[in-house]
Amino acid sequence: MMEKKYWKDYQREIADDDYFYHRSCIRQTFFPGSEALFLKILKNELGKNVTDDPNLHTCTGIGYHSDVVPFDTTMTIVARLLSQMNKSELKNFVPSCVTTFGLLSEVLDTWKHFPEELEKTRKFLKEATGREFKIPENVAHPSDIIYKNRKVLKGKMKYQLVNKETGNPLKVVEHIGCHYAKIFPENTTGGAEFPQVLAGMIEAWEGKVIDYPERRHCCGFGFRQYLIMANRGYSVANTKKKFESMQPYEPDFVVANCPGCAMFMDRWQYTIAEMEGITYDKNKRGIPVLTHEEMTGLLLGYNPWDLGLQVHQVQVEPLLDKIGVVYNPDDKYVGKSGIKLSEPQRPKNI
Amino acid sequence: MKKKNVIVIGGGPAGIEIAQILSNYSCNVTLFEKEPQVGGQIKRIDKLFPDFIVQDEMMQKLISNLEKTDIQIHTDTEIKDIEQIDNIWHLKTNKEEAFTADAVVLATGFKTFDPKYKEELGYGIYPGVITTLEFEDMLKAGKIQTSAGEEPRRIAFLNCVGSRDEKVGNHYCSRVCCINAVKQSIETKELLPNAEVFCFYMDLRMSGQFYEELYRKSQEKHGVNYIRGRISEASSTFDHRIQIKSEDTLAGLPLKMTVDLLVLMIGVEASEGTTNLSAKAGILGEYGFAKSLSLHLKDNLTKKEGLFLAGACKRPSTLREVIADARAAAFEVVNYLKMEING
Amino acid sequence: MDSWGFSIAKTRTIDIDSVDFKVLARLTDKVPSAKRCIMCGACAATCSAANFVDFSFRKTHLLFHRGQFSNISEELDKCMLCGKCKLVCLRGVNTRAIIYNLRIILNDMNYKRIAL
Amino acid sequence: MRFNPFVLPFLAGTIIFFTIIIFKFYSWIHKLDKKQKYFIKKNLFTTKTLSALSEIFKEALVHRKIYKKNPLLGYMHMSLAFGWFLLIVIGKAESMVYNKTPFGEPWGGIFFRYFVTDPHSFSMQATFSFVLDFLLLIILSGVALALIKRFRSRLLGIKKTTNHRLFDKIAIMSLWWIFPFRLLAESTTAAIHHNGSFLTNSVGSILSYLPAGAMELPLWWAYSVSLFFFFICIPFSRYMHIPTEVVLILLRKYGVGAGEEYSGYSDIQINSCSRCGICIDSCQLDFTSNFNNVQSVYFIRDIRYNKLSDDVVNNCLMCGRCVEDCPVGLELTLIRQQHRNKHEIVGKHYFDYAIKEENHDDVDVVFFAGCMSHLTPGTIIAMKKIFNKAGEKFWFMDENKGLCCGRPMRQQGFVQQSKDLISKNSRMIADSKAKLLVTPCPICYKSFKEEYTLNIPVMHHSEYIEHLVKNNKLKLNKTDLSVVYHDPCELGRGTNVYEQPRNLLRKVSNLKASDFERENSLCCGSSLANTVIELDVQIKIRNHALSELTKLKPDILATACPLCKKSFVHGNKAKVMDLAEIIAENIENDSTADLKFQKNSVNELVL
Repeated sequence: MMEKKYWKDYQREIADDDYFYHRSCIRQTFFPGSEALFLKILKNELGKNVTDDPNLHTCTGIGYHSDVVPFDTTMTIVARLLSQMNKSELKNFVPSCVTTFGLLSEVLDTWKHFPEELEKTRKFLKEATGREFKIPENVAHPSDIIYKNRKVLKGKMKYQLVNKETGNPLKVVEHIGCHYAKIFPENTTGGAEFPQVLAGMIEAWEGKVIDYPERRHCCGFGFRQYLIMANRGYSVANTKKKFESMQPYEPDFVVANCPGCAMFMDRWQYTIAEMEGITYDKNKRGIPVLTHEEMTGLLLGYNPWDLGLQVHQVQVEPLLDKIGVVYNPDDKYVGKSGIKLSEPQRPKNI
Repeated sequence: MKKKNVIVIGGGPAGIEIAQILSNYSCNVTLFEKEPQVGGQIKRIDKLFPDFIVQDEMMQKLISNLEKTDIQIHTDTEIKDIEQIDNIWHLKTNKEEAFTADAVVLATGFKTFDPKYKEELGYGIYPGVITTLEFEDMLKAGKIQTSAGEEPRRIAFLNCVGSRDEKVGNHYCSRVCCINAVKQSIETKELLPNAEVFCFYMDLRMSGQFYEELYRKSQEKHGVNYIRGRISEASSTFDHRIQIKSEDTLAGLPLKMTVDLLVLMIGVEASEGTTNLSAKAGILGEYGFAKSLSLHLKDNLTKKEGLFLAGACKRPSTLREVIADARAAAFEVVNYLKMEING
Repeated sequence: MDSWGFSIAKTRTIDIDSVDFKVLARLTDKVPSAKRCIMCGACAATCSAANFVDFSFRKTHLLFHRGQFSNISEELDKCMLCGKCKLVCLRGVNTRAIIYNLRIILNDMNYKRIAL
Repeated sequence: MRFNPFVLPFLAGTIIFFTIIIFKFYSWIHKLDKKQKYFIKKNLFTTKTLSALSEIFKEALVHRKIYKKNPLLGYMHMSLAFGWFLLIVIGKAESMVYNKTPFGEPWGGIFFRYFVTDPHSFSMQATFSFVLDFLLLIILSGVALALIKRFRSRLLGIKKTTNHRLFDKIAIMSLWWIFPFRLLAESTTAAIHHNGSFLTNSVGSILSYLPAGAMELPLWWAYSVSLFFFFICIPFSRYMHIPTEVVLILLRKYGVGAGEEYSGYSDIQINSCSRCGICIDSCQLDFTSNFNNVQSVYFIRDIRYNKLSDDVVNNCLMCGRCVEDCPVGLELTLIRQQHRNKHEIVGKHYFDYAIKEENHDDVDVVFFAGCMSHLTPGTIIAMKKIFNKAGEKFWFMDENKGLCCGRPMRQQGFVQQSKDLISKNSRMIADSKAKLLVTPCPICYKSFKEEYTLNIPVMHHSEYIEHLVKNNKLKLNKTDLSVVYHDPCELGRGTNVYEQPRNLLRKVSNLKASDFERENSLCCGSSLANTVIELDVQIKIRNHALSELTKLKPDILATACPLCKKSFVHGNKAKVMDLAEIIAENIENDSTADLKFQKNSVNELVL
């Protein structure tokens, strides 16, 4: 019987333009190029109006999910972010990080169902900062926006997710951040089971999405797990389980739309290789992990080293060769100023 | 004395039985069935629990009794509207025909739960995930096989799909799936002796006569494995089998395995006809079932005079109960219309 | 870097795919009634040893059927073989024979007795 | 030296036979442990040897025990064994008288008739040949019975006979031919020389129509060859029992006992088994659920030809019925226990959990209910009442579930772990400084009596209650209810407590006797010793026993073991009560009797 597309029942409204960008607190450290790249794509490729306000701050996501920050504080800080957005008369809030997106959905939903919480937050914000704030019209995640403009971007792309020699589509494992899809499934494209945000991009750009058993399993980030060393073993175990499950499919690379997922699936491959000598790629190396912006940027033909791919734990060169991206291997560790930086101590097998 | 008119809505076992009984009394009986032929949902079952009687032979007995009577049977006609005007019942069909009757019997039965609401079980997405009725089709064909046409090495049955489930709004137990799972597991082992069969249950409700013995026989003679745990997720593996994840709650450990077939024991819900007509007639009960006047003494009567209920339109029931209930309802109709038995 | 301060957590999941059903059959061939067990726990309730030490025959028996052989012989050493469980079992399972045969089967497979 | 080649097979046979059995006996005796050897050295040259010889005469030759159980079978064995023995002895005597020296040819006695053909060669020859012919006739009657037994065993009152191994078959075939050939051989010689007596001469006259001269030598050859085959088969067949039982009786007289470990003595016992098959008939596993390869005869045969399987060793109720019936008196259950101990798996020791030591020196009795009694609380309540009524201060040692006595563990062969339980319980009993240990469970009782080394006396609750009644600390009143008493295996055969329960029951009711009293009491089927049979077989055994015990429709079926009680109660064919419960209901002027002990109301019981 024909495979039913239930995900079509889950559609959401994504703002078209006038974005107020809120940078993530940790993505810049994990994937330095991603956020700048996203803004570059919005402005240069899509000609969108996006504001990158320097006066923004944390959304308290990690603190809240690690039971360090009480919910009232979180609501008030989110309210302050919104008030900062109102200053630039923009109504579409674009949080760079998926945890912020999940938090915003949670806060907005709380305010919708419990108006007294909304009044309380207004009072707190007034007392603390003397500021007012309005509910944003739309909250869209960068991956939503790229997903929405995937066809437009395809037109501008130099490369596609196709293996240059064999011509077959690249086998791509997409991993959606749980805080994006699972907390409010009806508030996402494709719902919790089969989120379409990344899959849509991959399929649009000639790639092939892999549906492996542990597709929906946690990437291994888990705030409380990795924060405390005693729990860190659980965090790695989850990532290991995921890679064991995807190994038979021999994926070419993994793409994720959340700071934690991309970071940990990338870094933990190194840890697993060091600890247990296991790697998950055919020829005993690692599986490269990209953020969705990096993937888009690569296909648009940007210089990989400008995107910060050299900071990845799993070396990306094999993937670049597959796609056929033109790059200069020697520039890998050349700094902005043109001086060659010292090479990091690279793991021998990843 | 003018002959009374009785309309029976629904040509399942209940409808057939009550129509056939009423035809012996001084009344014209009209039977409406929205499907092309009578028989109802039970037609898809291969053998009946707990004694493995062949369903077709059994139903053929009921249907042949019906054919012996002079009842007008309207198949392919669905009753769209029902209304009582000073104790005459006016019904409209989907073919815009109108009918009147002194008494109406609602025997509109049940429908099975559509597992697409349990998307995490992958019904309709992974070919290895099928419903208990689809499995009965295979049993009828005498060949259990995967979508790729091979003999399955390992089969898992999952009970309570769409029953006792807050997420889909059915809090009740559908009564018939546990024993059906045990029956199907035995039939599987008889067709495929060296297949491994696993039944995942929350509680095994073996309440009927001979149910417990059947359960015990499935364990002892056929070696069916029972795992107390709820499969919460199914996904396809590299070799197109199904990986299921559960917890063995008695061992207190998570459990996973790959199976060739995952059979969902889908629960029972009120059929559309039951819900619509009950609503229109103002006798809508919980979960869309029809509400009888009182559970113990007036279970075939309703708030509305002249409107009777028979069979599974009230609640999930086994075939045995449905037939008994139809006979009880017939008695109530005869009583109400004070009819004599034909000479 | 060799010491990480943590190690990758072992999975607790029972993976039925990796269970060797031939070993399970060795028990049910010797004690066919073992298949009738419905895990009601009457045996564990009446167990004399369970008054003194953390031992549940029901759970150990179940873990065997799920292929988790690692410390079963450890657990079964706690049993005094007094036979009360066999007397109260409402499914007529020959529990005492299960314990006896499991100790032999697992001893053949030399599952080393891990200190608890 | 009279000689003819036909004596050679006989000679070869005897030489081979003697060398093998001497070698075997030497190796077994050598394998005895020091204690057993000491016993032999101590008692060899004492009156014990004489009493052993008398027992050898009574058992090995006359087979008194078989005679008592089954006269026809007894006669058959006696005629063959004793008859042949006399034949050899008198034959030897005849040849000695004839040669006037004891050192004639070894085969002289056996083939005398062939060599001494003149009927008047010495004075008492006629009487000798008469006696020899008479003995030959007796033996031939034995052989005839043996033939009937082999093919129509029911006629001899035995339901089943053992199926034979190859060597058994050769041996028995040759045994059957020896004496007919002797008859024919002696008769043909008598036909020629008339040196026979009433039997051989008359047969000889019949044979004289045939060419006796030509047949004479071949018949003597046949006689000698059949002797040869029989002798060489003995060490490898069931007939090894003939020489070995003699040694067994000697050793037993010297007090050599079988311990828990397998020793040379066990080998001797095993080889003394004649595989007569009497133990098959007494085994309930056989006649209720036709398990017919686990009985002691097959168990011992499997050991001897080392093809013993676990299923045989473990498939035995160890009820001791076959030990009672075994004519050779082998310690069958003990040998089975030795084999179970062989593949012991020494697990980790877990029974060292701390149990608080209590001092009860103010107490007369330690009451140890045992695991099973906790599942028959009626017995415990009755015992408490009896203690109070008798004014005995007691400490209920395992009130909140104590340790097991260790016997079920031991029966499965886990000796080490059972010793842990034993030492733990012993220490608690010793610490309590109590003066007497009472237990209602025969299994615990046998364990305390035989496996524990307690410094205080141990009593089963039947003994203890009788003791109370004797010292009239407890007065009982009689009712007219009919009671049948079932002897629990471990109480009756296990520790031979037969009379105490009966004395008590006669004081409170009229005790009727079932067909299976005392030693041949039936097992209730729930024995812990059998880990092979499942519930369905146990039920068959129980139902058979129950139908036997309730033949007389007693009002109450009494027993003195919690396991037996539970088993019989589930059979719901009779009202089953433990001895203690019955006694507790019949204490004089006791207002609290709740009349459990009364005719069973009709609906309560499905008869």
